[in-house]
Amino acid sequence: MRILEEGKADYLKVDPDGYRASVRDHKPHQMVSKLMTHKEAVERFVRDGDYLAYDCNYFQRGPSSLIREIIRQRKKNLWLCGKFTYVACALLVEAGCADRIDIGFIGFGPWIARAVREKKCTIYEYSNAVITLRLKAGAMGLPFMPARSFGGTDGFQHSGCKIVEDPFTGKPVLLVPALNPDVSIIHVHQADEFGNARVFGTGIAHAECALASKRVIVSAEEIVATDEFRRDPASTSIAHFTVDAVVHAPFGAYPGTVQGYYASDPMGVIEAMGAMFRGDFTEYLKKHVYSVQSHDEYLQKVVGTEKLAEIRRRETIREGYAS
Amino acid sequence: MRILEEGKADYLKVDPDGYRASVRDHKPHQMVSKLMTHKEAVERFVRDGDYLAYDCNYFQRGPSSLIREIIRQRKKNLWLCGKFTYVACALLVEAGCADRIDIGFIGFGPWIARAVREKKCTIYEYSNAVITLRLKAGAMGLPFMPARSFGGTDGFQHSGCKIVEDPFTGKPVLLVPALNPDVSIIHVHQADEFGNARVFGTGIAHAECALASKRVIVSAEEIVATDEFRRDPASTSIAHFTVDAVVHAPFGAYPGTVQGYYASDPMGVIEAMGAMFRGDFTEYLKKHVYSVQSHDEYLQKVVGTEKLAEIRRRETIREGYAS
Amino acid sequence: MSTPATDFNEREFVICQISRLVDDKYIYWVGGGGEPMNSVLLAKRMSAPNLQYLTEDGCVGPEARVPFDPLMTMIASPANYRALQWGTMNYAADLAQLGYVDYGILATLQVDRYGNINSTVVGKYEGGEGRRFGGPGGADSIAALAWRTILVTDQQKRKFVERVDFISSPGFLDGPGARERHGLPPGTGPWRVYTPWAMFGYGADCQLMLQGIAPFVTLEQLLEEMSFKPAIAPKLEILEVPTEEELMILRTQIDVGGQVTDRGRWIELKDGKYRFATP
Amino acid sequence: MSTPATDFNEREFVICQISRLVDDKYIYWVGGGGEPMNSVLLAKRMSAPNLQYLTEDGCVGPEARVPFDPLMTMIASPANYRALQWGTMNYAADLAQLGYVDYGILATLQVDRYGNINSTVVGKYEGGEGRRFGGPGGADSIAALAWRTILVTDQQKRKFVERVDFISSPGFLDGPGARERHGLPPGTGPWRVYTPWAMFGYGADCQLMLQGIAPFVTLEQLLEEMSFKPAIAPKLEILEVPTEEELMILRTQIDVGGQVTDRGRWIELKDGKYRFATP
Repeated sequence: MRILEEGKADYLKVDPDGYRASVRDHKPHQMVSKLMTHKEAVERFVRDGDYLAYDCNYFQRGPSSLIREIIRQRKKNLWLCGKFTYVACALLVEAGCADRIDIGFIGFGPWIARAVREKKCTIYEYSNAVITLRLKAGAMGLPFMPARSFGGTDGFQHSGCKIVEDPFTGKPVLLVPALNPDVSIIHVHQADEFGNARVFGTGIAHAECALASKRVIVSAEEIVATDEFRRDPASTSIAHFTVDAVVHAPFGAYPGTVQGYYASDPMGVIEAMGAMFRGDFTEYLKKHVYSVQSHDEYLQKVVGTEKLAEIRRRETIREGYAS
Repeated sequence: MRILEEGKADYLKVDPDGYRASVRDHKPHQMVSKLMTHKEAVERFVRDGDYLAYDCNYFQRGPSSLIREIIRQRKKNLWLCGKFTYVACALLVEAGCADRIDIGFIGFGPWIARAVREKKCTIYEYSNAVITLRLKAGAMGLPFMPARSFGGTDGFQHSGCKIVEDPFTGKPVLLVPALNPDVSIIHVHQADEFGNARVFGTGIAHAECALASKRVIVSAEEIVATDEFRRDPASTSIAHFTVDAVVHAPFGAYPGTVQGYYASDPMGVIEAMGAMFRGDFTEYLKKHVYSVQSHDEYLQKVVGTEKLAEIRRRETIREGYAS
Repeated sequence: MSTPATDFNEREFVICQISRLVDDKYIYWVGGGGEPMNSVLLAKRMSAPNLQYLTEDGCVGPEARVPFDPLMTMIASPANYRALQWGTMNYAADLAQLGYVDYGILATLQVDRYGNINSTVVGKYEGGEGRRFGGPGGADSIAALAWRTILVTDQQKRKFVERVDFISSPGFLDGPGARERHGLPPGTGPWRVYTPWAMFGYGADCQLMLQGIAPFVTLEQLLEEMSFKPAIAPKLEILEVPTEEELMILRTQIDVGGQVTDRGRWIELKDGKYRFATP
Repeated sequence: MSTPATDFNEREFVICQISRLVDDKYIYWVGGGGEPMNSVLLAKRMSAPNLQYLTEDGCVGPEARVPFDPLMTMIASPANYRALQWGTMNYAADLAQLGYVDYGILATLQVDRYGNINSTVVGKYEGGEGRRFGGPGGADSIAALAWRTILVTDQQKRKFVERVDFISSPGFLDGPGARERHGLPPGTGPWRVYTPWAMFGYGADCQLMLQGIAPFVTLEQLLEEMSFKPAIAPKLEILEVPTEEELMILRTQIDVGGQVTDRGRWIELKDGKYRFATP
């Protein structure tokens, strides 16, 4: 099984044995309540220098309120998992929180471009599917996973992937290194106090993020009783023992949508995209992050109850988004 | 990435490119009706010499009526995927249908033992999880998948697995060869005429079997409208394009249970287990297979409406088994 | 109903071209938004009511409720409405890896002679000096795994180049056999490239071949907007303009806010000929 | 409530031993049926009401409705009742591979000095000459991946051997470091072996060490039912007999039909001593 070709970039160290030990020693195997505020969850479980994965993005059932809290707490030197995302990476880089990004797809904008030129930010290249496959390998406790894509691209050269001779077919096959983030933040429809959680509708890699990450913060639109999970166990997307913190975050994905619960706020989306394209989030951060102390205060003072009522009203499709 | 150790047994050839071509050329990508009888489905899609996977088993939401039909049609030289199963392999070997078995767990009994001694049946060794992981690799279009189990066992020596030096960590890691069965038979709670299908409750590898197999027969307790799937797309376990035939098979898992629909028939279970332990299915086959022409006739003449009503009545738990 | 339109713009033109290829016998993986998504949404309302398409969030065969809010082409209830199955990203990639995706439809920034796709950087990659874009996203998987890839891009010299500055998603790389040497499945690759002015296929040498041209441009105009001269099919097809019905559906149901189509130049029928409208 | 019982059988004895180890702080993966399943079902009703166990069909934390119909320990509604999550077999294996399974509980046919497990063949493998059994099933994954494995087997010479005829599921293989050399995760392996007569642990040499003995057998009797002489702990523990409450729950709620416990010899308290009942 010869190695035929290797990407030349750094990647988060592959260490399934270390990850296992961390699961044994640090994950809350017992059912204990993990309800806490945004502030406490981010203080306790997001650390400077962490590899951070957020599932979905700032506009589509993403943990937007947790992203704002991370910025508010001025976390530093994060390494971001930039899959399927528009503005969140740019926000975190511009706010001084992140300096490395694994890229599947992100909204780049002039600010990150400048940070890269000034060597304040390093980029590693993947695709959305290669990154989620890396998370899948991490979520299965494996060191790597084969894939039939990504070979032959220039991105490959700037990645941690390898092409080897498949010992079963003799043909070249690509291997992606497993990814076990230090911390994942995931926004869900419902959770109980222990961290059992439900996502309704399509998604990116919420289950993989929860299983693959050393620490997991779940923010939830609704906190429900554990009995709700027990009466429909097939709908449990994330099991409690993978989760470290549960944050009640109604409208946590704002300005984005949570399918079946509320629509996106198109003006809020355009405001954020516009700031990214201009390469200047100064005003945006001031208004949407620094002007308030908490997500609750943000909803009250910045977004306003009228807007919240409006986006809830605009979401008219309910089918499929309940248990 | 050196190969450190290799199992010495035959295994179904690993050929992801060939499988892709078969998906392109033979799978019904279009939505077309596939409703047919047990007889037609088995005639058209189970062929002598096939590698056959059945999901679950004769007692637990398994395709028992399809297994009986395969025996009735006296298929030959099947290679069985013997994971998580009690009597089905023994039935198929004793009926003269199968001569090779990949073993995770099967009810062995004296008959298979004799067939092995007489070289009429060849056994290859795996574990339940290794076989379902092989199916998972097959269901992802990959040639292999790493695993952290099975190394160091004597089974490994009689398998198609390999241990290689992991190119990411330098440590030994096991690789399982992907499994793409020629045909899978899967029993589900609900299907539409196109093959979209739902399994409620826990399972073994129904989704993997459907995705990994060249031909797929789904038998379903209920045939429902496609609109049922469209109003709750999260509950779709199997997508139509993976499926070749849909067979309406109420009580298709008898004498086994279908969770939420009917309980097992303990006397039917014990009758089959007893025959297996004795190593003589002659009477069993005569009564339960050869005495009738079809599953409908079997339910009417052999099982009887009273028994069917009884096992339905005995299944008192409904929670979680509906969409 | 199928009256040729007399006024339309470039983007509407290309969306209608692609839309007409779409057939409900096949399974499509459609890139995020823009022309690819609009093409299939239009096809579903025109010729392919049972259309089965897949998006990156693992949504199989939705009956999307249009129009969409900005960017809400995935993980949003109108885009995912009445699907046959809801999955996640790894599921979409698995289906493509298994060979279930007959056609992939993608928009791109820059394409080259071999159909290689650049959505990463225009200019130099090293040091961040070039103009940087968002990366391959889902396009790499589509381009690697769909049996046939349909690309849509602009007809501009800097977007149609001899060699892309960065291969984000694979075309034929550097020619026959190259995809397989890098582990990609055989039998896959670029199939068509559409621009608002033209349609290209590929020769046996894996290089772009001009096969069709819009009635409102000349071959000379077209070649001026390419950095290299492609092979030209012996019989060059004149592409048919949108019909009134296509445009009505596109404008009133799908791209109502003009999010996708507002950027193109306008074409009009004047004196029996299609030409760019004078502003 | 915790009155020591005066009449019980060997299997009830061993089920109660294992049951008392179970703690709802940890996650367990429980083998198919028999003693392992009965142990956790009993524990959930005695000391560990929030017990979280996992079965091979991906069932997480059920509140099983007992008693079960024959063989219906998985993929059956009473066994899967009110679980926290329903998955499938690969999900169960993933959780174990990730290190979530603190303890695995398994029954086996034959075990050796290093805790290796045989559920494949007694006698010669080649040519099918030995007596053949069903294979490892889920036990291989549990034995390979759980941090600590608790085994239960019979106390019989042919089941307790120097070297198993076939390693179906790994113990310590041939000693320290062997598991890791074959790709198994470090820090895992056999932890306890229970029989109806005794409890064994492991020394630093990865070999079985007798740690506890039932009050109704002597050390001599015990060693006669082993093919090799194990190390013996300096202080040999006398295992406590079942309590009346444990037996009542086991007999009236869990193993009502005696499916699991009907095979053992009976023990009675006579003249202040526990001994095998004379039939």
